[in-house]
Amino acid sequence: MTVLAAAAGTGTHLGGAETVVFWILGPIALAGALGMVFSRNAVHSALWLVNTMLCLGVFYVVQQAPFLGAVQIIVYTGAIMILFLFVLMLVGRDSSDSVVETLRGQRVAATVLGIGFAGLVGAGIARATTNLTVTGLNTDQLGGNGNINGIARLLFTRYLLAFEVTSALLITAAVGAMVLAHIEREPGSRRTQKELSRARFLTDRPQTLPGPGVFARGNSVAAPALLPDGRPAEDSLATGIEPQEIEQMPRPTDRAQLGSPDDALGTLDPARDDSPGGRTR
Amino acid sequence: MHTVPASGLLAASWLLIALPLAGAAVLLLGGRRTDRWGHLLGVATVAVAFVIGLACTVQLGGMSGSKSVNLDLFTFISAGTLDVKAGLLFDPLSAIFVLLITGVGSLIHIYSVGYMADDPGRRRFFAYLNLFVAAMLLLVLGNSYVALYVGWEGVGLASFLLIAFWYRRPAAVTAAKKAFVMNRVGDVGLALAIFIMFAQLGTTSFVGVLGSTGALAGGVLTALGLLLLLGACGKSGQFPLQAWLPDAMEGPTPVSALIHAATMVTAGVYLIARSAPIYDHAPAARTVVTIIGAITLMIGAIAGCAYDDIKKVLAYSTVSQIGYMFLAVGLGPIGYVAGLAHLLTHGFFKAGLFLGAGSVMHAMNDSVDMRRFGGLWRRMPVTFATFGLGYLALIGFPLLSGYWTKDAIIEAAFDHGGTTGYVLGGVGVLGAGLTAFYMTRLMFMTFFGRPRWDAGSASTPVDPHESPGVMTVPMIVLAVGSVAAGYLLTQAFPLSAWLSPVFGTNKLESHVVAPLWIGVLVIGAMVLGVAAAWLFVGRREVPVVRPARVSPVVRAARNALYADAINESLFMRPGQWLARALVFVDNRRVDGAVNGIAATLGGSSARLGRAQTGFVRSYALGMLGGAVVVAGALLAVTAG
Amino acid sequence: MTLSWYLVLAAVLFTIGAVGVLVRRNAIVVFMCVELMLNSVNLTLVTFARASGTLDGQVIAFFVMVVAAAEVVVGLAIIMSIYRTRRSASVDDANLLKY
Amino acid sequence: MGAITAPSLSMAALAPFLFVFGAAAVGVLVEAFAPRDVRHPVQVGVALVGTIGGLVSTLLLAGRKEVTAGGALAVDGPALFLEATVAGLGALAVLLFAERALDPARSAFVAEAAVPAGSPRDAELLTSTRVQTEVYPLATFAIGGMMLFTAANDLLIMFVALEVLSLPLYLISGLARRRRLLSQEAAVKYFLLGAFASGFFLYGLALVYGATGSVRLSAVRAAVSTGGTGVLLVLGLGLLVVGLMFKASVAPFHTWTPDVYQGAPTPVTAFMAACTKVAAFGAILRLLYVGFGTDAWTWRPLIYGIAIVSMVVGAVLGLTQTDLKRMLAYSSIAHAGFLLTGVLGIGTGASGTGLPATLFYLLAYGVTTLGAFGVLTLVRDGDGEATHLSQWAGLAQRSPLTAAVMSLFLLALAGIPLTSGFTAKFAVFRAAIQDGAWPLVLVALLASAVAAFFYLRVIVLMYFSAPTADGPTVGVPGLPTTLVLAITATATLVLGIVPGAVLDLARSAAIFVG
Repeated sequence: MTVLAAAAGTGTHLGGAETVVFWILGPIALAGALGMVFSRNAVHSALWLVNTMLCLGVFYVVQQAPFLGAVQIIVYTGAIMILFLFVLMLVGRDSSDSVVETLRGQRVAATVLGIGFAGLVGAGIARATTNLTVTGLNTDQLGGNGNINGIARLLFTRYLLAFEVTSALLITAAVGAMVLAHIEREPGSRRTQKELSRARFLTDRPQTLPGPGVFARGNSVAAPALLPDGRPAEDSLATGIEPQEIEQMPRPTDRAQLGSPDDALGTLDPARDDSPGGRTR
Repeated sequence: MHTVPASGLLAASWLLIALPLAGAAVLLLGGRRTDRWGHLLGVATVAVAFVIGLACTVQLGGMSGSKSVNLDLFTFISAGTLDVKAGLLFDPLSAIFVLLITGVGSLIHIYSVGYMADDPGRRRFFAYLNLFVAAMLLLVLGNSYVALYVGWEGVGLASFLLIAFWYRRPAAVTAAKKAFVMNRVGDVGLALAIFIMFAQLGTTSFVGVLGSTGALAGGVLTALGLLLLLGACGKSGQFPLQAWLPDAMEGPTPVSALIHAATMVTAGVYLIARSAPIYDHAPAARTVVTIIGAITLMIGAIAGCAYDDIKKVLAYSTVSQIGYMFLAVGLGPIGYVAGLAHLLTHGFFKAGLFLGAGSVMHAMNDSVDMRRFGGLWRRMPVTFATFGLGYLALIGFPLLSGYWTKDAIIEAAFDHGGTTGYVLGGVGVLGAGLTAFYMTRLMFMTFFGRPRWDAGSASTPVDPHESPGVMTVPMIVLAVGSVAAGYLLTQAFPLSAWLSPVFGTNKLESHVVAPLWIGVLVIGAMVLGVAAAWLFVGRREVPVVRPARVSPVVRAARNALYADAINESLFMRPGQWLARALVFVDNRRVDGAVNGIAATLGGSSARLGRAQTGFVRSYALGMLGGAVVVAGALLAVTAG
Repeated sequence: MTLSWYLVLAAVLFTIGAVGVLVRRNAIVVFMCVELMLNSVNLTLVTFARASGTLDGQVIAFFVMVVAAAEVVVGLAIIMSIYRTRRSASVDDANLLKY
Repeated sequence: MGAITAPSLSMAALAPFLFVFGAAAVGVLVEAFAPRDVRHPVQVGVALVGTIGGLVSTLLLAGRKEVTAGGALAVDGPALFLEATVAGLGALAVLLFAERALDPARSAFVAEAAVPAGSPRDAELLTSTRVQTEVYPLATFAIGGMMLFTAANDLLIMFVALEVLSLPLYLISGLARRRRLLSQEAAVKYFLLGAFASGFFLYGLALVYGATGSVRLSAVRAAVSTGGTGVLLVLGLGLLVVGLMFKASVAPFHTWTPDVYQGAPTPVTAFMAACTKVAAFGAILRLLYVGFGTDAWTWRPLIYGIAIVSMVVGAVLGLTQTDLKRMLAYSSIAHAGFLLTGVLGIGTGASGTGLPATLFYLLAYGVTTLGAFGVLTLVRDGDGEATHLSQWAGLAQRSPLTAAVMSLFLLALAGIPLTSGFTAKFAVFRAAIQDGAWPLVLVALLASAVAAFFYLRVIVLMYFSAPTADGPTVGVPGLPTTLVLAITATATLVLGIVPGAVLDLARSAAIFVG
């Protein structure tokens, strides 16, 4: 830490090393942000955002906030963004936005306002801080024993109340997620393991059910698995979720299809494959 | 202004408001249980209020010293400099209004028992009427502008409810909305005036405001005067906010009589008379009052000539007569008493006229078209007699009420002096002539001539008949009032003496034009008006008997074609054009303005509403736009 | 180079996030754009903490992360619940309430 | 390094929060451990104990002036007044939540939020007696957040409180039992826009921190009074205002309001309309008066402008609404504008009467609007609440009492004398006039004249229209709703006829501690 703290310059101008780091990572962060906005695929967006967040994490470390940098990378990028990805996968990876903007003038207006906002705020901040002197955090402020102790000290003194109240927030989040996701069974409706296996072996299909999305183009829980011949496997559907009509992706037409799974598994194009037995061609 | 605390019966003057209010509450909350006796309760509360008011007035008359009795009820708002005490002020000015409201109110309540006998909503009707009386009493009894405003809004609300009473008629609902909107425009003026008083003086009590008018700058006083005038114009149907009043005749006729003739529309006159000290210091505002009064007077009188709807004619007549009152109170000290006296007598005869009109409508299956009347005097002698007396009083027939009070106003107008005085006086005389014309026309079309009504349908045959006693008795009482009130108020028990504690005594020693001449002038105008009406309306209906000896002029005039040609070219055409133009302006421009505003608001509402697209992204766009504007505005403010 | 470059970068990132909210239709991506806005705020806070030599900015940034985490949980739960009903994560499809 | 010395926490000053947050935490435990059939009554009881305890302890604190919790929490007149208002209104809202007699489905809240709307299981659960009882702890958390929002002496606390009050609201606005699709849509919209707005708030916080090196309002005040408002501070102020105006549903940041008010379960709408408004204005007042009060001329033109926009948008757009909930939402936007006229009456050196007037207005408006939405829950047809205007035609003939109570609330919202609305409007307009803002008051009067029109339209419809044959029924409310309506109607009248005591209270409360 102390090395980093020392590396960060004080005064108006910053050290050369930091300048290099900024001019390398700054554009990358910017590219990540733009990539997030412009990717049609939501998963790509998430990954672009991860990219930006990682850059920001480095910036934190450079700017005398090693703890925050670590939290940014471990918690923000590592945990929160993975949560996003989970949900994206749940919703369906291929739910990409259409390129056509349906609201008239929305993009133009958004761009104009964005430029206006960035112009006003960015220019205002730039003007107000061009001669900003960097005081820098001294060892004492860092708590003597480093950044973490300093933050902890503030957390339990000056920001104690905020810290305590945050607990309400976390409880709310937990309760909220449970309310919206947890289906409570009627008491007594839950069958025992024994009853369940007995019931299963009484059916024609004692083996496990196929998972959703197996061999399918979509991998959402709502997408049924496809049998090798392309029919949806009815018993692969999750309970409690309405089955989703998967929109078939257009068949790839360029060379990427060679050797792609479709060659082995047959086509999904119903025009060419309407007999249940297999390929017509 | 010096007030004394209330004592004796005056300490119970809050009962005046509480009684009708309680009546309204019982009737509204009691529901159908009160259907059988509700109307009687309604009548009783107002009648008792009248008795109390009378007793209070007698006590006030007997008091020596200050005649302004203050009764503090409770502290309405008290927070720092904001101090509003709810209280009543009983002084000679409010006393006469109390008597008018409760007196005429009682009569109209009694009349309504008969008039609304067959209406399933009679209980509701009486509840609203009681509510109105309570609000109106609060308006004239409150001891501060805020209390007045409370009553002001209350009468507006009650009037709205009553105009829309027959809510199944679209016209009634439209009229109610129109009345409400135009009243609100006026109310904005009154509210602003009250806020200015607060900002400048920290109080709105009459004692506080009127006692310290000298401390205010001239500009503020003029602004106050004009804003109060705006409020008064809205409530009293004065130019340019007069258009709602004729439309308000869609309500039941007793409502027209009580609210839109005798009481509520005079609230504007009360407001200006009450604020006399403000206008004393704001001559510009005062001049505007007279101008408004004069303009309205003419508009009302001319438009009154053009309608065939009996209630609309009476409504325009009301507009015109209130124009007289505004003219009078705008003249300053010399006019106050004249204006208020006319207000009182007008309350009598106009209420009587409306009740008479209601009686006619009652007889004619609710028709209001005078072209379908005719010859009714034979069928409805009592109505005819009372209506006739009211008519004579209104046109200023010598020695009847209108004669005394209207003369006084015209006299005061001439006494104003200078060119202005002559112009105002001239307008007054002209108005008197027009009044005589349109009222005579109304009389001829309704009561004389040959019956013109249809047979009606089999189930509801038109069979004009006299109204029941419960309706005719109030009409008779009002007719007596129409005959006698003028003499009593100007000669026997002069109102000027009674009101002198409020307005002081203004005895003019010399007149610009001798009263005698004014009397002659007014009577002359009246006779001309009646004659013209006879010539153009009355004559056609009566069988023309050609006398042996006539002058060439008359002979020419009697030649039907010739006369018609002359009539049309010289009198009727221009008259009709003028009237039509005015009615057009009234209906199109003023209504147009109101409708236009409504349409603009509705249109912009719908258009703006499209921005609420339901798309989150549009909303976010709006927020980002707002943020840019906020940031930009703040930066601009600090930079600039 | 001066410290204001960090701040300008943060402002630009914030704006990109805000514009992203306006142009993207997938509710989850919209929400990610909001996260980008919060991240740029954190960069601003950390930079100001360094400039002023107070640790408060870092503590506040820490709080922002905690709050953002809670918000993410609630937000994703809400988006999921509407997704399960509508089979669509597009914000434009949530368009029954308007005018 | 030395040991940490914990900051002094005045437990007495924190008592209201302990009550409310404690009740919320207990509620979560009840959810985990209590058997299902007793959960509903127990949750209602816990929530009521918490909110009423909060109210009582706030009232007991009256007159206290201090800054505690290391300077993060202000205990002063405005904070206590608004905390008590929020707690009281919150208790009433909890009562509305608890109503089970009206709907044949037994509650306004969904039985199982996790079951997708429209699925067979959902239809099965529609008439179940089960209720997602988590709404009570969630609402209690929101109430705690709102109370904290008004007492935050520190922008960070303000932000955390903002989130504490918002997150539960996002959740519970999506939990309607009927028309779940609309309800969920409302939740998504509210959430996305709310997160967007809190991003702005946070950026503003960062910029203020950058300008002053602290987020304490006292430090901001010191910086503003010594150095004036620099560019960073101005931008920070602007962005903070954006975030707060969003919560207060002031135009142009109002767009979520109609949609969310319409979609959310009506008791929740009542809760949001009443309590969120109070809390948001509490924060606005504190930010502007305490933080930036010494440089009022910076923000006055801005507030002036958005007050006008808000009043006009609310009044004009309300005219063409055909849904009562939406209409009341636009009314809420217009009222936000009226409230801002009161905020403007800061006077020189904060000597104006704007603060007490605004406090009083918030109380009066909260009570009235809560009552109005409460009445909406009574009128129902087969598909839940009948909120379309045409369904209210001739209501007075079906249920005179309901129509009368609704008329009272509408008249109060329109500002007709002898109702609380008149007194409140009077107070704020007067404050603005005294500060020379008479053009604003003129606009406000015109806007209220326009707005009066749409309130009156409902009254006309109720009294002067023939009821439709297949019109809605007016449910007989159970004890909770009856209690709420009785209290709110009485308060609306009392605050209109004898408001003196409460105005005095507001005036004596109207002193901020730095």
